[in-house]
Amino acid sequence: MGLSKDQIAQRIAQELRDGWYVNLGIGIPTLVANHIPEGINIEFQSENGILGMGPFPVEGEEDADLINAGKQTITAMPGASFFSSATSFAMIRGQHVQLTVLGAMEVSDGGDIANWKIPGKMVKGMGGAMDLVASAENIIVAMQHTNRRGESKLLSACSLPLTGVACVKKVVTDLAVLEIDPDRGFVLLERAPGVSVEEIQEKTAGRLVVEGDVPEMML
Amino acid sequence: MGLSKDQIAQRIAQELRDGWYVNLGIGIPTLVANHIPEGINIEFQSENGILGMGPFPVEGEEDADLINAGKQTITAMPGASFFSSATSFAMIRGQHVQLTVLGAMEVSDGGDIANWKIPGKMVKGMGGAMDLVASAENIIVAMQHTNRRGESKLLSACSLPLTGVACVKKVVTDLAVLEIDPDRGFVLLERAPGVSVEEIQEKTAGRLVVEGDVPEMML
Amino acid sequence: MSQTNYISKVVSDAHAALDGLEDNMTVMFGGFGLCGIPENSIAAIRDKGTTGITCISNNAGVDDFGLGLLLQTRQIKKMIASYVGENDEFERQMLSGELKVDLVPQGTLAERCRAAGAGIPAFFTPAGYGTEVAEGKEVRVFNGKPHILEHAFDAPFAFVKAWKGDKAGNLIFKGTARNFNPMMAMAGKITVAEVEELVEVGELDPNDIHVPGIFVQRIFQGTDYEKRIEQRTVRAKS
Amino acid sequence: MSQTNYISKVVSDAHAALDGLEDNMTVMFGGFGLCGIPENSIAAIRDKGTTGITCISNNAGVDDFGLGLLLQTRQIKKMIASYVGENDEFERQMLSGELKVDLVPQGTLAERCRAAGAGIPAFFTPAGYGTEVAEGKEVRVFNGKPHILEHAFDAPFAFVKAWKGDKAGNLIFKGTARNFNPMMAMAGKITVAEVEELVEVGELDPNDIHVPGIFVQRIFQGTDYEKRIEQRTVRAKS
Repeated sequence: MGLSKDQIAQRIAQELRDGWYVNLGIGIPTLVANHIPEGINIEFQSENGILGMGPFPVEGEEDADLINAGKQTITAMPGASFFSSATSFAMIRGQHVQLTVLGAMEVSDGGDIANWKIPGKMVKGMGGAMDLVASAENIIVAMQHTNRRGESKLLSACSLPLTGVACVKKVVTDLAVLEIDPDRGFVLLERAPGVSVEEIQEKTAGRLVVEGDVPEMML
Repeated sequence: MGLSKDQIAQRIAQELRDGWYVNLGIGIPTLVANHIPEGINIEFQSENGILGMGPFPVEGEEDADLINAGKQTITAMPGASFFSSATSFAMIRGQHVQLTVLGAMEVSDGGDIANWKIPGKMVKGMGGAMDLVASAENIIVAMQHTNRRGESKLLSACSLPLTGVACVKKVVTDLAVLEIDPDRGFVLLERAPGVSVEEIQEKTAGRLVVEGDVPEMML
Repeated sequence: MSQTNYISKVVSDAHAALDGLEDNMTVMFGGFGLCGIPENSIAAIRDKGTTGITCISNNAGVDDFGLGLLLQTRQIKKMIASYVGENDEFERQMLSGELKVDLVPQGTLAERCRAAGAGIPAFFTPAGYGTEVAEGKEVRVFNGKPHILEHAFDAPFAFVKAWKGDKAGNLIFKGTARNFNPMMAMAGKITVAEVEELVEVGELDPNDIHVPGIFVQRIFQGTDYEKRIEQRTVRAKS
Repeated sequence: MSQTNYISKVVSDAHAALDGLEDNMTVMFGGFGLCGIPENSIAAIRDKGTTGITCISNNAGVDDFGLGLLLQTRQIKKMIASYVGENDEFERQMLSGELKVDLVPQGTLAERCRAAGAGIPAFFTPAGYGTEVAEGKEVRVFNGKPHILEHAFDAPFAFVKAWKGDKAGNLIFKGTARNFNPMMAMAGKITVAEVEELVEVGELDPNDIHVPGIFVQRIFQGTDYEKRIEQRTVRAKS
C-alpha cells in the first residue's frame, strides 16, 4: 500500500543526527518536525529569517511578525535568533545548514530535481528552492513515487524545468528509500512495509539498482 | 608662514554640508571634527564600526570596547549605532558616506593619491584607505604643500605606490585650496592669508591653473 | 537648520515621503508575504497614482492587500520576485501580458539587494546553475563547483517597514518581519522607512540597531497597521 | 545526548576549544587593534605551541599583547592583514624574511570573510584598482568604473570574542568590539567563540543576536580579560 505522508516524514526523521540545523520545505517536509527521535537535538531554520523555529502557536498567540517560509504562524524556541534574508541565505549558501528536506515533482537518477515550474501552468516562482538545492550538502526529497496519473516521478532525466542539477542525495517516497549514486542511479535501500521490489521497479522510470535483499523500513 | 594644522582642518570644515556622513582619517583630518560650523549637523563614521562618533571621553570614562579607526578611545553620540566591519565598508563602498577627508604623501594633478607605502621603509598597511578612496564620491586631502625636504607633494604623477587613481576632488594644504580638474590639473581656488600665488606656483610641481584674482581664505 | 548633532530623517507622513517618486521608476519593497511590508507607503503610492512601477519584492501580496493593491490599480509594470503564488489578479495580468515578471531565486534576490547597498556590482553564486535562471549568464567554476555571475540591483527608491525607529533613521525589526527590509534599506538611493514606533534619538541602544540611519533617507510614524496574517496555523493547547 | 531542543556548543575552556587545531593551518582572529580580540584563545594557542599558522586578522597586535604573543614565539608563518603598524617584533620578522605578509584593503578583508561564510566564492570591488593590490587580478568595468575580482577566504578555524553568548552559540557584541568578529564567525569551518558572559539559552532576546549560533561551533566562558587600551585619549572635563 505504501506510506502515508506522515509516515514518509517519520522515515525521513530517522535520518536526523544530533546537532544538525535543518531546513524543511513546505508540505510533507514540514511534518518531519513532529517526529524528531529521542535524544536528538535539532534546530530548524526557516529561510525567511529564523533559527530555532518552534511549533505552531496555540490559538490566540499568533503573531503576524512571526511566520515561517510557508507564511504560517509559528513560535520561536528558547535559543532562537532572527535575522535578515541575506544572512539567512548566507547560512544556506555557506553550507551551515546540514540537511534540507523538500518536495519535488521529478527527480532524475543523476540527482537533478524539478519542483518549481510546469510549462503552460501558472508559475509561482522558485522561492528559496534554487538556493537551497544548489548549496545544501545533504538534500532529501520527500514525495510520492508516482504522480496523479500514475507516472513515475523518478526519471532518467527530468522533463520539467530544473530547480538544480546533481544535488539530491536521497529520496523517500511512499514506496521506498533510495540513495542517488550519480554513476549508477537510484540505489534501493528500503521498501515500504508490504511493498515489493517488483512494484518499485515498475514505478521507477530512471535507472534503479537493487542489490541483495532489500529490507523493509522500520517505522 | 601658511596655515597651522588646525587651520587646515578649520578650512576643510567649511566644506561640510548639513546632513552629511563624514569619515575622517588619522592626523589633520581628525581635527576637522573640532570646527563644525554652526547649524550644520554631521555624523562621523569610523570604519571600525561606529556611526555617530562623539568626542574623546573625559578621563575615567574610557571604554576599551569603544575606539575609533585610529585605536583612540572615543564616545558615542545619541543616535549612534555600532556594526560589523562588513557593514561599515558596505556604507563606504556603497557610497553612503558623503565625504572622506584623509592625509596623503603625494597627490597627482589627475587626482591619484599615494599615502600608504614608501619603498624601502617598513610598510604598515593600507588599512581602510584603499576602500575609502576607491569608493568615496567626495574626497578631500589634507596635507602640507611640501615634504620635509621642501619638495612639492602636488605632482604631475605620484612617485610612490598608489592608494587610488583619479579619486581626489580637492586638496587643502598649509598654502592653498585646490580643486582637481583631471583635464587641467590643480585649479587654485584660494590662498592662505599672506601667501602669494607665486609661492604656490613655485611649490606645486604638477600642473597648476591660476585664473583671475585668487582670493585669500576666510578663516 | 538647527543644531541636533544627528541627521534628522523625519518626514510628516507617507505622502511627504514619496517626494520625487515618479512614473516608471524601479522601487524596492521590504517584506516576506504580508509580514513586515510597508503598509502605509503602499497605500500612499496607490493614492498618488504613480504608474509604470518596476517592483523588486520577494512576493506580490494578495489580491486585496500588500502589493496586490498596486496590481489592482495597474500601477505595476514589472515584478521582480522569487514567489508570486497567492494572487489571482497577478496571474490574470501575467497571463494577459499586461505584467512582466522576472523570477529570481530568493537568496540571489536578497544578495543582489545587499550588493547594491554595499557597492558590490556583481558576485558569484551557485544558485540557479543548470536552470533557466542561468541562461545568458557567465558561469565559472570555483572549488570544482559551477557558479553564475549575478549583478547588483539598481533602486532609486526603497520602502521598508520596521518595528521601532529613531529620528536619525536607525531601525529595529521584530521577529521575522525583518526579512528583506535591511538589504533593501541599504540598496535604495532614497529609502523610506515607516515604523510602528518613532522614538527620540538616544532611546535605542546603539548595540541593538539592525539598520544604521545612514541607510535611511526618510522616516515616519506609520498608522493603522493591519498586519494581516496570511496562514493562521495553530496547535491544540496541550 | 540529552534533549535540550537546542544545539549546545559549550566547551569547558580555551584549551578544549582548540581540539583539531594543527600546525600550518589558516586561522582567523577577530578584533580591531586590541579591541574585541579573543584573548583567552590566543593565550591557549601560545601554550599549545601550534606553529606555521597563517593568520587572517585585521591587525597583528602589539609586541606583548594580542597576536604579538604568537609572533614572539614564532608560531605565525604568514600574516594576512590590512594594517600591522604597532609591532616591532613584527617588523623585525618581516624584514628578515621569517614572516610572510599579505596586505589586503580593510573593506576587502571584511568582505572576503563574509563571502567565505556566505558561500560567495568571489565578488567585484573597486578597492585597490590601479594599485599593486590589483596586480594579477581580473579587472572589469561596471557602470563605467573599474573593479577587481576578489576571492573568499578559506579558514578551517576562526577565533572570535563576544560580550555575551548563550549555550546555543548566539553572540552579542558591545560597542566597536564587534568589528571583524561576526564575519570571521561566519567564515570559520570551526568557529570558537569566547565570551565575557556565558548565559543560559532563552536569556538573550532573539531580536538582539548579532551572530546566530549556527555560525559558532564552540563557545566558552572567558576569564581574566585585560582588554588593553592601545591609544588612551581623553578630553578635559568641561
